[in-house]
Amino acid sequence: MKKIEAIIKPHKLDDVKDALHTLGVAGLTAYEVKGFGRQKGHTEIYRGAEYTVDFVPKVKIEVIVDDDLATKVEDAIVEAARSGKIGDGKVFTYDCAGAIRIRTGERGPDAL
Amino acid sequence: MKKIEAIIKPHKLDDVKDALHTLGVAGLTAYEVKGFGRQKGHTEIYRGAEYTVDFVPKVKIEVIVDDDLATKVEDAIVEAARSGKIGDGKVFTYDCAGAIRIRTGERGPDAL
Amino acid sequence: MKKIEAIIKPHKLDDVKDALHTLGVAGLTAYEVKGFGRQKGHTEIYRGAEYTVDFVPKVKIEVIVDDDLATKVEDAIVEAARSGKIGDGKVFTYDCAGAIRIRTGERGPDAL
Amino acid sequence: MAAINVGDTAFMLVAAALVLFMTPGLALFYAGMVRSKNVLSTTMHSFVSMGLTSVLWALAGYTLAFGSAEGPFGAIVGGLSKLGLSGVVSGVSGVEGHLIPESVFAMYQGMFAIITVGLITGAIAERMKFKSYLIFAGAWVLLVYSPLAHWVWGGGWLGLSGVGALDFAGGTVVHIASAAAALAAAIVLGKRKDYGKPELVPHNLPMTLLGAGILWFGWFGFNAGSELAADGVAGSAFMVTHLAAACGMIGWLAAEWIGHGKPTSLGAASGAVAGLVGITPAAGFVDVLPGMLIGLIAGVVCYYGVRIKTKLGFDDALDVIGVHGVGGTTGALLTGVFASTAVNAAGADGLLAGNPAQMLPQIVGVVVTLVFSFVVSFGILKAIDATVGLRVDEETEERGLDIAEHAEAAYVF
Amino acid sequence: MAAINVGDTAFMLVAAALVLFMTPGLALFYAGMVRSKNVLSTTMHSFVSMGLTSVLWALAGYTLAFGSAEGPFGAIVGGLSKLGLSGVVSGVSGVEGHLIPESVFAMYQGMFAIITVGLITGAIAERMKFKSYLIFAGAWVLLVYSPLAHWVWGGGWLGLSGVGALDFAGGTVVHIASAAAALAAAIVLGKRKDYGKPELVPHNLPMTLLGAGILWFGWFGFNAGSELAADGVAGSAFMVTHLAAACGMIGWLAAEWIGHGKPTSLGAASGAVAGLVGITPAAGFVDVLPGMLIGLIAGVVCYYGVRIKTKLGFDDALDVIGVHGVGGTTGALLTGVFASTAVNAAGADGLLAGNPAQMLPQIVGVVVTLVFSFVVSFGILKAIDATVGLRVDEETEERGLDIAEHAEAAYVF
Amino acid sequence: MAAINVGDTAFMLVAAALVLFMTPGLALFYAGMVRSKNVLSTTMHSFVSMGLTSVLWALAGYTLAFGSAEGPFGAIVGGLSKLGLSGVVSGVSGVEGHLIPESVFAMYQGMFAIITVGLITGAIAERMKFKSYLIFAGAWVLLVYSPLAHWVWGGGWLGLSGVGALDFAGGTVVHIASAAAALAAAIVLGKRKDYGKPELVPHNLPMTLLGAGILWFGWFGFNAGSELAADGVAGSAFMVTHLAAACGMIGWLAAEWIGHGKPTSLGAASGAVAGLVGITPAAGFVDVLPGMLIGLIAGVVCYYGVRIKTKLGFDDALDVIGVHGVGGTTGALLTGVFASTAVNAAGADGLLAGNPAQMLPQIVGVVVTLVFSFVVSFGILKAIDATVGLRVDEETEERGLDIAEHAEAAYVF
Ligand SMILES: Nc1ncnc2c1ncn2[C@@H]1O[C@H](COP(=O)(O)OP(=O)(O)O)[C@@H](O)[C@H]1O
Ligand SMILES: Nc1ncnc2c1ncn2[C@@H]1O[C@H](COP(=O)(O)OP(=O)(O)O)[C@@H](O)[C@H]1O
Ligand SMILES: Nc1ncnc2c1ncn2[C@@H]1O[C@H](COP(=O)(O)OP(=O)(O)O)[C@@H](O)[C@H]1O
Repeated sequence: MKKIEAIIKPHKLDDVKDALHTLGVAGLTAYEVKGFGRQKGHTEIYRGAEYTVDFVPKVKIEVIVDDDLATKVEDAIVEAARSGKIGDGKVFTYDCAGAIRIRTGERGPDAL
Repeated sequence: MKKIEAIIKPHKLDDVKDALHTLGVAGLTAYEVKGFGRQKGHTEIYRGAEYTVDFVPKVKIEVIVDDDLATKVEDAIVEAARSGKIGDGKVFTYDCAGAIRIRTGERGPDAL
Repeated sequence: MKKIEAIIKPHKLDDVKDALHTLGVAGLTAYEVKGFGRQKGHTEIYRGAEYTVDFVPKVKIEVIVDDDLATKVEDAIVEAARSGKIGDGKVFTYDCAGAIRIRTGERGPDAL
Repeated sequence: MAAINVGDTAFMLVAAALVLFMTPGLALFYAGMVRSKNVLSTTMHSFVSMGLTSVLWALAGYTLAFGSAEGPFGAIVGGLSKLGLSGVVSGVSGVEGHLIPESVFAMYQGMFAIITVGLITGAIAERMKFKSYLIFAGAWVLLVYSPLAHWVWGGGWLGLSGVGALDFAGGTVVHIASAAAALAAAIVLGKRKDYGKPELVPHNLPMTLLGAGILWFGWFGFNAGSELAADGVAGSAFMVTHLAAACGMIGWLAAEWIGHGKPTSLGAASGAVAGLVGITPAAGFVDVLPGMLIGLIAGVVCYYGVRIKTKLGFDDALDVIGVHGVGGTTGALLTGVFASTAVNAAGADGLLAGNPAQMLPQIVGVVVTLVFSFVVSFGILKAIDATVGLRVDEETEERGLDIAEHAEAAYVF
Repeated sequence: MAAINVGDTAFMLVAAALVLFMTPGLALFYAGMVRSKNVLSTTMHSFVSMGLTSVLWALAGYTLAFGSAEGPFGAIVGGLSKLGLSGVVSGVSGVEGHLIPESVFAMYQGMFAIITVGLITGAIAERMKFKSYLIFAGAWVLLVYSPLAHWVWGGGWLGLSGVGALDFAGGTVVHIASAAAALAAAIVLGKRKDYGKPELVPHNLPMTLLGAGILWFGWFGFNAGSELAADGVAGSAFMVTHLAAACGMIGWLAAEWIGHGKPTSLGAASGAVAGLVGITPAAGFVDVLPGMLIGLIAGVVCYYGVRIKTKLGFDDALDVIGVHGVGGTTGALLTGVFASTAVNAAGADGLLAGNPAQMLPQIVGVVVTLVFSFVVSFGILKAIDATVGLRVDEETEERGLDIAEHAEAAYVF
Repeated sequence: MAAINVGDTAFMLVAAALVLFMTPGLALFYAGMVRSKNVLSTTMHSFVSMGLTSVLWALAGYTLAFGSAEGPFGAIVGGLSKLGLSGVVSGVSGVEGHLIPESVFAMYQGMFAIITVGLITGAIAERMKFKSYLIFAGAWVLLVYSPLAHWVWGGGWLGLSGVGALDFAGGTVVHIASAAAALAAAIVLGKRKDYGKPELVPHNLPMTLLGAGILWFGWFGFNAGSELAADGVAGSAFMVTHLAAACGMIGWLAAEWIGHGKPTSLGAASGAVAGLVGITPAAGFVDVLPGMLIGLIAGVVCYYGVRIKTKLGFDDALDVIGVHGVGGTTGALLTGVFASTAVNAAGADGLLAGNPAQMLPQIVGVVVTLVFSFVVSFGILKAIDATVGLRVDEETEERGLDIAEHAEAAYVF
């Protein structure tokens, strides 16, 4: 199995979710993160003091899929999350050694 | 070493933590995530407009352990987190190539 | 490529980010987590009832880098995040099998 | 219309507005203490009382409470001539020289009914069906609150024109009555699934503290306004109200500091509310130092009072009984101890002013209110439980009532 | 200075403070409904009106609205003798026996201008440039609000001394005028980028509910205070205001429960506001049951009113038109139905009191206000759009206006 | 009891309630600006003053401030006949025709003491031991605030019956005194560990803005109420208070927009407060345009004032000195410039009304207050530091004072 992690712009989450759903991916997990990268942050002002905030809000999604689905998932994410502007984010892929569905105890790809 | 990630129902966190503690696991890390899967979300209504929210609040825990403890940890999580209902979540296992304790600089299993 | 995850004290985030930036790391992702470990939690009191809170607020950072940079990144994090007190946190390293930059579709180390 | 007193009217218009404002304050006070998945549900309990109770009060509650006390049932319930607030728009209330428009009086009293219902809801948090709550609240206003208000303030058998129980601003009618209903509700509803678990901590204490601040502010309308005139007694009621709140805070914090080693902000807020509850029946009847003492005692006693639930094993989620029941009872009894006609000629002397006999009506007031409210509330709740059902199902409780009952999420940060 | 009435002055000082307090309440009410990246921007819309509108009101607005109605243009706009509030510090206002310092009157009226501007901003949320908003707000106070206030309350052609439209506390001047401006703004600005997407849900409903509570509280100053005296009419305005809010809440919740199967907390708050809007023009003119009916109808009608935008396809982000336009119109017309000189001799009889002719001025009042405010607002907005530009760029809208326009983040938990 | 004026009493009862409400407002204002781990600690600083200061005020503060000014020490401190508010319940205050119950006067003044202590705490945020704060606050009320209030308002040597400094509502007694104490505290406590780091940004600006809204609302009670009657001067004080707040907001925003290119919501709130501070001493003495000018100047000057701390290198965490010190001083001096007996016959003429001599007592008032409060505060703080210790340990500061000092977490979302 493969674990695919994507860091995307927050408002792309729904599109990515829908794209993966169409692909037959049964589940995914998402959470809010702060990203630091090429996309510039911003300046904040509080009573005359200026602060530079380098981090930009992003959403990270994680989806574990069977090996043969991995490339399709990567491509689907890239397509759904792309706006063409700096800060669109990244997709990273890792090996996943095991999976269990807690409810049933099923293991491996069946657990997905 | 192995990294074990589990996505569980939020109110199971304390039970899982206790189960792992009993097993001799020295530490773990947890955070709130939003899950999309078989468990249905819900409908929200704001001034007559209905929105479907597919994501369900979950907690993700991560624990890095020595290889020989991995299966026990998996089993302990499954047992502590199971309610038998849809949405109980998953346990995923990955290889971990290195670990360092920041305070001391210890490396490998000693760092856990 | 390698993925390096570090769990650190929240107020060390800026120092770590700066250290990695100096090292030439182009991007990283951070989020807030709750840690359970050797560092003790605290007691809370609400209308006479005492609750023990075992979890301590931490920040987790993730950075994916080319293999040859990995050790330097580990060392830089350890150095920047260390205070010498319990709860300084851990650095974990994993293999990363693939990376894509969403904006351009670049793959592998070029995507970082 | 007979000549109204403009100054008194000005004061009572504002006092009525202040008492209304207490209910959103109470909503915050309570909602800050629940988990974030039940914030809106808890807020709605108080908010909807501003709608439902107000309507019922206008239709029937006011006349049941403040309609004529003449006639065969006059000691028990007000006459029905003011159904739908008939004639109120051009009536006047009060005593010669201090007349105010009856519209103002009727609304001022209606605000008391609203918040009294709101107070009960601390006991039902995080598990009661909204629909069942509405039925309960409506029935309670008409069957418990309105008669009680009539007994004590409407010329009925329990107040100054009857048994002689002193209750300046609602120690019995408001606080003890709501706490007795809360007790009934906690018993009939049963404990929350997660009762006793560490996750049951307040989700937003700044919200609770703001609520306490609003309550304190509004309580001036509640207590000083109960004089129905901007006179010296209103001034003295204002003074002891403020100082009792202050002393209640100090009392609770001191007890907590000694007992747990730390003074908490929830303790400060709870102590202030306890002091305010304690002084409510006494407000226009006692001098400064007795007023401060009442506040201090209420603060300390309620600090211990909130532990009763753990002892007795019922889940009074937000401590209605520990604060309003215990504090209200303490205040009602101490009113009998400290009341003085030197402060208010229209009141009575208490124990320390040489009139131990005043303790009797005070005790009667407490016991009657407790028993009456508890029994009727219990009956209403059991009837609802047997028909519509009182409690949400397990999955709703787990997921939170905001989404399940109201299809909303409180926060999306 | 002629002898002022101390009681009335006491009341009006407090009423003015209460109306001021409505604006922070409105800020919360609105800000809770936007996304967390636009909280401060939305709050600022209301807050800055407390600065900008107040200053313009003092400099020119007051005299345009309440300056002398004599002279050739007296029916259209007030004379300029009170520019800069000249002479107000020692003037008096009102009728013999109920005189109050003119300073109090001028400020009381100024608070209305502030919140009316604030109301409009529900339509511009999450996409308008701050600078352009300031220009619009300033122009609107002087070109729309001040003349309108003169027409209706300042002795101009539309009010009791002219056409005879009844508007006790601002159904036209405040609610319909702001809604018409909101409509113009929604049209000229266009929809938000994410209009229709699920992410557009309220970020903090407890904030909105607190805002609604403050609005309700302050509305007593708004409606009862509009009598400018602490008398029986003020009392009756207070009474129907409260009950209409209650009935509005019940009406909206009932419609929602039937329509969607769930009663929401946002529905409760919106319904209460709808009821308050509906009763505003009628407040001092109608008896209890008509007042309750107006509230109930407003609650139900506005529940359907907020859907207009989806039908017509403009993005009135926080439903100014659906609530204030629809509710204000409903109230203005129903005032013509239910008004009664038995309640207020200084008013007029309406349809049900045998005077169907009163419907005409009511309709004229609604239409004139709608058209005047819409047309002038549209013109101002188009002019700004053609010069400074109205709308933030796409990236700003995506990132949120708080950071881009104000260099601040609302929350750092 | 001599005949009280009902209208004035109505007004002052409400004014006292409004001033009390400012303290929860201040708590929000401050707490929104700290980090989320110190929210409750900061809130408690203000809240506990409602308990502690009130009790000390009742026991001794009131008599020290407003006890008899006769006798050998009468110019320095009030006589002790009113210890424990003895006799206040049946006393009256004020001038013939405008008498109010002394209970109302005593509480009204007590509310000033409460918030003055609260103001200081902006300087001690995020690092002072709670226990040490309590000792400091208690000592300060009795040793600094009460004598100062006596000097200026209690018939002592500094006010109208002495040197002749004009201070309508507390520019010196409240704002300069608290700022001087804040300066002492910032110096003695030292900087926060993380001073200067980017993480020191406000955690919840909507909370701060709500606090500012409540402060503005309550300030009407503070300034207009300082007339102690609902008359024309109260009206004019109300008017300039409101307009100065508005102008302060505009002033700060303009300065910020020019200086940083962006107008912030914290700037709007801070500017409004600066305007309110500036007008406080002048409120009942100046006409509209001077009042607006004072507000505008205060807004601009305080915008620069908050930078002093960076220059001088002390950590006045929430800018007590920059806003209340600078604003209060500006206001006190400008009162000497703009005061006019045409506005208030009981006041004095200032520079522009042809009485340059008035500048002297104004300067004396500022300097005396600054020096007196700073020196005594410094002494108290040093004494506490040497015994109990002032500052929490490093780990507590890192973890946050909420958990370490109060065993609570503000938020659990
Ligand atoms: N090497 C990296 N490791 C982990 N996260 C990264 C890395 N590089 C970028 N990111 C994440 O991806 C986001 C987008 O990257 P950025 O450099 O801003 O734009 P782009 O993806 O267009 O090159 C960052 O905000 C960060 O969260
Ligand atoms: N393939 C997956 N990849 C990542 N997370 C998943 C995946 N499938 C499920 N999850 C996570 O597990 C949670 C539970 O899954 P769900 O399908 O609802 O129930 P069950 O575990 O009973 O099959 C989801 O909410 C999601 O967070
Ligand atoms: N085995 C582990 N797996 C995952 N996270 C861990 C593990 N051990 C520790 N952590 C994380 O590291 C943090 C610091 O660990 P702790 O034991 O408190 O101190 P130290 O790092 O000094 O040994 C914990 O709060 C937890 O978040």
